[in-house]
Amino acid sequence: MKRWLPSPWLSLVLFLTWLLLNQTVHPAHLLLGGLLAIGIPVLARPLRPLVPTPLRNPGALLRLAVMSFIEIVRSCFNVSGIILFGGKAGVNSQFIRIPLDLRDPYGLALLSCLINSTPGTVWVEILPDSDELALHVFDLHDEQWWVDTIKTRYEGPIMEIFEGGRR
Amino acid sequence: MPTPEYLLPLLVLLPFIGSVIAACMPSDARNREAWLAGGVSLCGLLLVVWLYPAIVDGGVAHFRLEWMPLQGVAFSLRLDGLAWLFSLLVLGIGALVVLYARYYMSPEDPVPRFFSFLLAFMGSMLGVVLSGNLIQLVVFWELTSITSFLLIAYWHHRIDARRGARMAFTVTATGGLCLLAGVLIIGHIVGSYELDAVLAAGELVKGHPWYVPALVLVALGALTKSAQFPFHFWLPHAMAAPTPVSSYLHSATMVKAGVFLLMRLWPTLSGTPEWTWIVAGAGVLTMLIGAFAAIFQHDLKGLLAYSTISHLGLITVLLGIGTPLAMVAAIFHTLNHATFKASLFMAAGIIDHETGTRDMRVLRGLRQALPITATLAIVASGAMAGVPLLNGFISKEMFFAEALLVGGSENWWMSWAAVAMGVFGVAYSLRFISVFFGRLPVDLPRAPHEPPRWMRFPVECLVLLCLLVGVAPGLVVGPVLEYAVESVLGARTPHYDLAVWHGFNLPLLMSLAALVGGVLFYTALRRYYDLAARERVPVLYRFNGAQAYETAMLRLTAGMSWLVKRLSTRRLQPQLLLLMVALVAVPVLLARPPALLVFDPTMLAGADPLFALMWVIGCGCALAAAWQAKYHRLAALILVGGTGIVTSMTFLWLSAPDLALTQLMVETVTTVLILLGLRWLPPRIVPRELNIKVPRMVWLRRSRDMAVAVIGGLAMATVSYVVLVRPQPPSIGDFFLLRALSEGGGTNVVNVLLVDFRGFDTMGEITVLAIVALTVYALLRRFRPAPESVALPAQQAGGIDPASAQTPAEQAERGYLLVAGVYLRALLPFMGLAAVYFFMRGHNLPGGGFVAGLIFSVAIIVQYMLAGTAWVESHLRLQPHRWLAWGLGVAAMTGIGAWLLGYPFLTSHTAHLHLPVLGEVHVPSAFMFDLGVFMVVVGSTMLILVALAHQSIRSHRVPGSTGAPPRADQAQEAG
Amino acid sequence: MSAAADLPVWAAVIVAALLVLGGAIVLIGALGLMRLPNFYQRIHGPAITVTLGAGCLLVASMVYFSVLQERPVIHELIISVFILMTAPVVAMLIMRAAVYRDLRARRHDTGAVSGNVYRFPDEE
Amino acid sequence: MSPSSWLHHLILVPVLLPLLCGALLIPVNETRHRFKYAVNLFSVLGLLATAVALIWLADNGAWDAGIGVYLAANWAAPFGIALMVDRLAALMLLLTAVLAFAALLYSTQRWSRIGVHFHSLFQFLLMGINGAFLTHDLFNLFVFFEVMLAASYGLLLHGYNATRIRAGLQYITINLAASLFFLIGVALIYASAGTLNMADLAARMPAIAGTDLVLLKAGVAILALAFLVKSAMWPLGFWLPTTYSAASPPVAAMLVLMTKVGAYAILRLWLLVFSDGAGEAAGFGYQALLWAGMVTIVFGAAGMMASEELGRLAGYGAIVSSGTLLAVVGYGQPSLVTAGLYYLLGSTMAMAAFMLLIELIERIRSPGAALLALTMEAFAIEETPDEPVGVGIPGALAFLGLAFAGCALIIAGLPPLSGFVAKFGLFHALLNPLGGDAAVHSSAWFMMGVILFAGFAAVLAMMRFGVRTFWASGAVMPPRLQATEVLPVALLLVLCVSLTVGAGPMFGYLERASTDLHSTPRYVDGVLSAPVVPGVVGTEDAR
Amino acid sequence: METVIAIAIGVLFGSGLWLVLRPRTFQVITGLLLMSYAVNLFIFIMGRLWVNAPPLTLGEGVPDPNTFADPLPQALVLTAIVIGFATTALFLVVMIGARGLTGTDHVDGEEGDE
Amino acid sequence: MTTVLELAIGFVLVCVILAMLFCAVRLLLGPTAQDRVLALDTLWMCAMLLAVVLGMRFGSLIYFEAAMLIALTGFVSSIALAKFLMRGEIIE
Repeated sequence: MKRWLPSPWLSLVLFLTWLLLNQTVHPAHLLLGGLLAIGIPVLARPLRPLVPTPLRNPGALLRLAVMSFIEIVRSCFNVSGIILFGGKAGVNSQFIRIPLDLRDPYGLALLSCLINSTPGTVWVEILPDSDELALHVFDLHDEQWWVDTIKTRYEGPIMEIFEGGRR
Repeated sequence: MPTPEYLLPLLVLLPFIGSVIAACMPSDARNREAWLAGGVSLCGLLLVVWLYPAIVDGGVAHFRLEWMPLQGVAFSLRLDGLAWLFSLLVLGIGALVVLYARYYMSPEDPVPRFFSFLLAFMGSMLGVVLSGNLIQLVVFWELTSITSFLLIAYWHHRIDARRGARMAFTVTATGGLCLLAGVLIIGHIVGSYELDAVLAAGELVKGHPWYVPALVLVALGALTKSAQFPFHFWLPHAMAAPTPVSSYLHSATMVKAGVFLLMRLWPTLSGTPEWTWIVAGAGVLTMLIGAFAAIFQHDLKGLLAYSTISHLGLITVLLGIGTPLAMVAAIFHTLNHATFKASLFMAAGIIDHETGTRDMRVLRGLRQALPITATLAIVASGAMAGVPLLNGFISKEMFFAEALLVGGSENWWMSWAAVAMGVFGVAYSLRFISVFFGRLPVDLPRAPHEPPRWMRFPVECLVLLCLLVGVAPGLVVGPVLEYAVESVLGARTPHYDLAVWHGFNLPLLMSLAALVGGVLFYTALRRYYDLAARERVPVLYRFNGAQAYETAMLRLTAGMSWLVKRLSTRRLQPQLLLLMVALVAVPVLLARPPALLVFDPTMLAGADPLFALMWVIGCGCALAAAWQAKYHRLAALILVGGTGIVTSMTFLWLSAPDLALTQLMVETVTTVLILLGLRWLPPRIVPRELNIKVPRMVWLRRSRDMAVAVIGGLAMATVSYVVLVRPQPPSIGDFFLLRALSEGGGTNVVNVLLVDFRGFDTMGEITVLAIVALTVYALLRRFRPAPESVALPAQQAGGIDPASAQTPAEQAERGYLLVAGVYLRALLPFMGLAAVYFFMRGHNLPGGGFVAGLIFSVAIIVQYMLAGTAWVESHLRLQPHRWLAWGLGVAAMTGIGAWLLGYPFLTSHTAHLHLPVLGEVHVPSAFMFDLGVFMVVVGSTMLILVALAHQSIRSHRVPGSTGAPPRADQAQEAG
Repeated sequence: MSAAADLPVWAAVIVAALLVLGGAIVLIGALGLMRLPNFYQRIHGPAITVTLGAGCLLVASMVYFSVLQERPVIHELIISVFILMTAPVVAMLIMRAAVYRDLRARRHDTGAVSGNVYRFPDEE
Repeated sequence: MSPSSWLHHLILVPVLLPLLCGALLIPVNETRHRFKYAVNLFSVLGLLATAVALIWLADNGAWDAGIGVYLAANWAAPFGIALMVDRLAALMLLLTAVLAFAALLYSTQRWSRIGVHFHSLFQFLLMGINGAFLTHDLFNLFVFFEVMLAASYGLLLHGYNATRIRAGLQYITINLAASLFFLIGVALIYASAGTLNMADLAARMPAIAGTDLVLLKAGVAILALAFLVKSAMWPLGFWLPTTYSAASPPVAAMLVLMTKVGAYAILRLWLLVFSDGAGEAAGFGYQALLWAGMVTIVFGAAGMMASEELGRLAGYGAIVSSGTLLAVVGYGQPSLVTAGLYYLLGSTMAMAAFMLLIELIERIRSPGAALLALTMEAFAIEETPDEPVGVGIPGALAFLGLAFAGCALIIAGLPPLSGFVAKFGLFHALLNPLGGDAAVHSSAWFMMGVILFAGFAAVLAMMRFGVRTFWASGAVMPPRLQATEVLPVALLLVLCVSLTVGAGPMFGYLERASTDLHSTPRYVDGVLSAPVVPGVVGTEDAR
Repeated sequence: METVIAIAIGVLFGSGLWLVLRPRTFQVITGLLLMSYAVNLFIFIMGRLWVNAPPLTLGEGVPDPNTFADPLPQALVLTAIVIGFATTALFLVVMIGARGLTGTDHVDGEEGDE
Repeated sequence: MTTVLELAIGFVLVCVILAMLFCAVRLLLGPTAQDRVLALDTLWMCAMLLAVVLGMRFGSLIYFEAAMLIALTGFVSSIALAKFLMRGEIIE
């Protein structure tokens, strides 16, 4: 099982993607998609050393998605506003550090996706010595607010999803 | 008696065969070589004698072998009286020279080369005299030049030999080229190159408007070969050859080829004022100059050389005079001159051989040391001077008679010239024999003795002949001469009397005058002019042909160098400039376009302003790239990328989705590729001074290039516009649209074109990819980076970036690439899926093997970028070489598979399968072909990129390369 | 453009609204890229293009084609997925590259050291 | 012959065999050199046999009108890609195979081992050259040119050093630019005529007029520029001497052939497209070609005299020979083309032999000695004549001398070898147009003069080098030669000799080839009416 | 449209041409890239301009050639793109090889008089 | 009502192309390399959106593939450039 289906979720996604690409549910494509969904992960396995952590709490994922969608839309308009109407001096762009407890690479990846997708924040790197996240904020008013927001709104749910709420 | 015709080719071939055998013998085989060469000559002589009946009474023997029937040139041999006489001369003297050379050549000399060349020369000379075809005659003519060149430079370690050989060859071979041209003109006039036809067409030739050019060209050939003024200068320099060569080639045979040619073509070309002026004019000058210069030589062979020039001039004059009797005299004198001059050369060689010097200022009294040789030489000199009862006398007297005849009442100068020549001739003969008189000096390089018996034998033979002919000419050479003359003159053969005594007449008086005058002149020179102390020839030294030749050659070479320097360049930029100028100029000049540009405002109105706006971006990027490429490479690369995006979008907009996809992928891969390369291209730092001022020349050059660029761009724009506003001609494109689905089995016509209609193109195209990949790989195996880029890039060297301390794999596992790595590794299967998707749908919708291959390669390359070469290759063994080989093999085999079904290469077939659940499945063979394309694309892209990527690992391992401290100021891209 | 005529009104309105919104956001994002004064601010401009702008347009496209072809045409989802997977990577790599380049080149006017997260090497 | 017959596939073998052999060799490790070499040799011998067979087929009426047409992918001519073999193409294939054999033999010991993938690249080069000779489609010609050029880039840079890479950079850049020209030209032709097949183009010519004709002419002119760059016409061929002198000998020998491919393409295209039946455009560009060719000859001759090193001399020699060919094409007379083809054969083989020889000769010329000889001659320093005793020449030197002399004679066009026969043939054709009755054009005199001058220059230049090398070098060390290095040179020269001896039959064959070339309608009919194999999905009208 | 694309080709070709005439290898490779864009577009437009008429004969029945773009120039451009890509790669490697061996990025392998 | 849609599509096209123009301006002006890389990446994104919008304008699905391809691989050149800026070489 492990040998022929190293990552079932990936296979499923690939299968769906194939059907979506071809926009069909013709038996031939089902068969072909199935073969590809099995074959490609097997072939790609040597280059994918990290076995993804199984999702512990899919419900939290959904909640996170909805919440961050709202956040994205909100900050999108914020940023647009600044671009259109903000004066040059009015923007306080800064780097900030955010201490992180999250260690799971997939969790970090998800976090980075959320942060980078949210206009106004860009993930720079995890500082090597301190396990702190270096973040660039477009318009910084309150550094602590950002730290708290990230820790609670994003990191918490993500740790719930990937690490079963081990906080 | 066998048919004599078959003996003719044997006669010519024999020496050549002998030559090859001689060349193969060991270098010390002097005797064997001599036996061989002598045997060949004697056999030839025997053949010639055997062939005598064929020429009796004007008979002609022919041999013909087809060679180039298209041009009417055959290998044709023709033996008549003249040819017979000359063959006899060539072989007879050849045999004697061989014998002589056996003793003359020193044991250390590599004789095989000598005898081989000598025999080859003999064959060529026979070829000249026996040719029955003018073209063939030219062939052998040039062969004699070549063999003569080789023989003169036999002692090639001597600079005089080399120079003499080059000079002789240049002059005679150039003459040969002229002769070729002349002969071609004659052939054009006559309509045949066969000698028989040419000889019969004398009137036709002389009446043709091209007669004069033909005559001049042929005369140039003959005059250069026979060392006639103004080309005579090569002959004295050719005396650097070993003496047997001098006596054979430069007195008896080769130099006679010129006069032979004039005799041969006499019926065709002679008898016009032009002929007389050119031939006789050159002859008279040569005769006088040669004779005069001979007196003042100090080298024995030099004297003989100039005397040869003079005698050849004499013969030329006789030919130029053009009367039948003059022809008789010419042929007769040719024969006589050959006998006495060859013997004199041999005698000179003996003296040289025995005393170690040829300087007449040193040599005296040799009569005491070499009594027999001295006697022989004196007799031969007598013949040269025209002393009665020797052969020279008779022919010279005939010459005087002819000179008188022509000179007659008005052209007295001719007679005077003849007498003057006689006087000089006697004088230099005296000078020559003076070496035998007086007291033997003691300080000679060697103590002279009589030469070996057989070394003297040839001289004896020749001198005996001189005597015999001189005493009883009619008896000895009468018939032979008769037939020779007859073969030239035919019906016009005059009656003549070969006798020693014609009674007291004017010619005899002239002979006597010449003898007496010569003696007086010589005595006067000795007594009042101090001949021995003179370094150069009075008056004539100003006309130094050899000097002129050297100067001309130097000037020519220098001039050509100058010309080439002016007319060409080794630099790339001017060449590209020329190319680009030609691109615009040539079509304009050749096609002569009328005012093509009819601007149609409706076209502008039809333009989509958005499309225009997009191209504002594209053009802006292109122009900016052009502006930035010198110092800001990365910026230029990014800007080119911008243009590329716009181009792809244009393809998409204008109904070419396949192109858009391909262009997008190529864009990506090219960027990665160039970035990989940029690593090895050290940065260009903007020099300060360049910002201050640009030199005027540079500014001019840039303006010129700018002008060319603007014109080129305008031209392309114009042509594009002109094409676009014209309706499309009936093109073959429609066919593909109609047939793609019904017969090609695919709805994406472009793809069907690529894999079916024009699959052969694709075959070549993937081969190009494979070749380039292999080339790149091979190049990079030997790659040596620029010293500045050997060290680690500045970004990785300093301690600023914490990632510097990590290996690439660590960066991807724990470092800054951790998060990126999750995504990039997750993307890998999707890219693979996309590759399959584009591949599968290619035949019916945009996509195909090429795009799929690029997507796949990009997927792998991303992994390389993420984790580094070492990590990827330890986890994945992708063997691009195999991909390449398999890809090409699959594509080609798919094509060949059609053969099995009886169809041409690449004919596509579609298998229609009915499978249970899946329904109908079409598997076209084009699919396999596309698979081959896919594999080649993957293989070559990977090979190129990976080979480039490997350089980074490799160079750090080079011992000593890390010695240089990494440079911190390596700002690759100035902002 | 004849295709657009086949669309029912309600769909046309939705699609048009989404399009206008998306288009405006795309434009604003690019405007930000052009107008903002330094790199660290400019990088925030395209982020809205990538997320909301692209999102709106893709949804519009999905609705448009689904209605037009009377079947669910949702393969634009794949594009969104790919964007979500690639955009963060690009942003963080460019950002990090910029930070360390500025640190190395000691460029003071770019804001590379704002907020005391990064320091110029010799000022530590 | 039926297009489905197995013998018919022989037309494709010159392309496919090297392709497959080249592909087979790609993954083979370099340590298995012997195997690689064997495969390469097998392929070359196969090509040799194929070429002989094709000549036999073409000359013995296996096909109608001596034109064998192969419709790749079984599509009728203007639509699919047609390959075509006639007498000339078959002969060129043979020439390629012979040169390849010689070059390959030569590279046995050393040159094939100094870098990787020599054998694959060599095979691909052959594929490109053969394809360029065979194809009858303009864009396919471009593809094969690219195959050929790409392989030649690789081979030129094979085992590279600073000189070679400098030359390579120049060569590659210029040829890349020329390839762009090729594309522009093809595009314009397609835009104005709507076809890419040469025969179809010829058939459409009479109907093209007006602006389309101007565009077509411009397209062909640009296309010709691309060919002329490859055949090194002045002033587009300055890359050639540099490249030739930098390339390794076997590669240089193959490069000699590549300049001829350009001339071949021009010959083919011009005779087909601008023949007498081409309507308004008949005779387009002939004059320009003629004069450009003559200027090229003069330039090459001057270059030969000005050259100070053997490699460049040879390069200029190649320029002379392609100039001659261009002038011959431009003169526009069938009998001259016959002679020109004969000239092409002889000069190519001799030049290739010379390229191979140069490196062997360089071995005896220690640079110091050569320099000394140079200065001595320049300042006419008299040596004291030594004892009249020669120095023994070992066999190797004798061979080199003989081979050098042979090459020199052919290149200079002196008797008795094929160079002279070719020169004579050219002159004869110039002086006897149309069987000798018509008037001789004044440009014929120019051309004769120019060719004679080039011969003269070649004589002087070659003699200078020969004398300096073989005679003037002080201490001549007999070089060490391998049999595999001697044989190819000898082979090529022996072929030249047999070309001389067999001039009659050779001219006969070339006469037939040239007559073929000049009968455009036969090509048009032959190619356009070539039948396809009735197919499984085939319909009658186009398939 | 015609005017726009004609001008675009002219500009691309002109700037490529300017770069090709420059003395630095990188300029030349950039120039060749730009010129090959121009030439590809040039070949492409030989089939004239067609908006929204890609040569995909998806419909039923016999397709009407007048409603599709000419596929042949597209196929030619595709081949040209591929070959252009290959030669770019080659030129690049030769370029860096020359830089390493000759010590200069001048196209002649030695500094000129500029 | 359909004209509204057409107008909207036209408007988006204008927006997207103007956005591309802005990117191009940043591309030309720089001033730093990272600015250019960012601009190029945004240009890719705009090109992808352009493909989507063109697809809507012409009512055809074949433009989708181009968009998907850009979404999938357009980032590669951006990260290659970024890595080049950061590390001096893109494959270590």
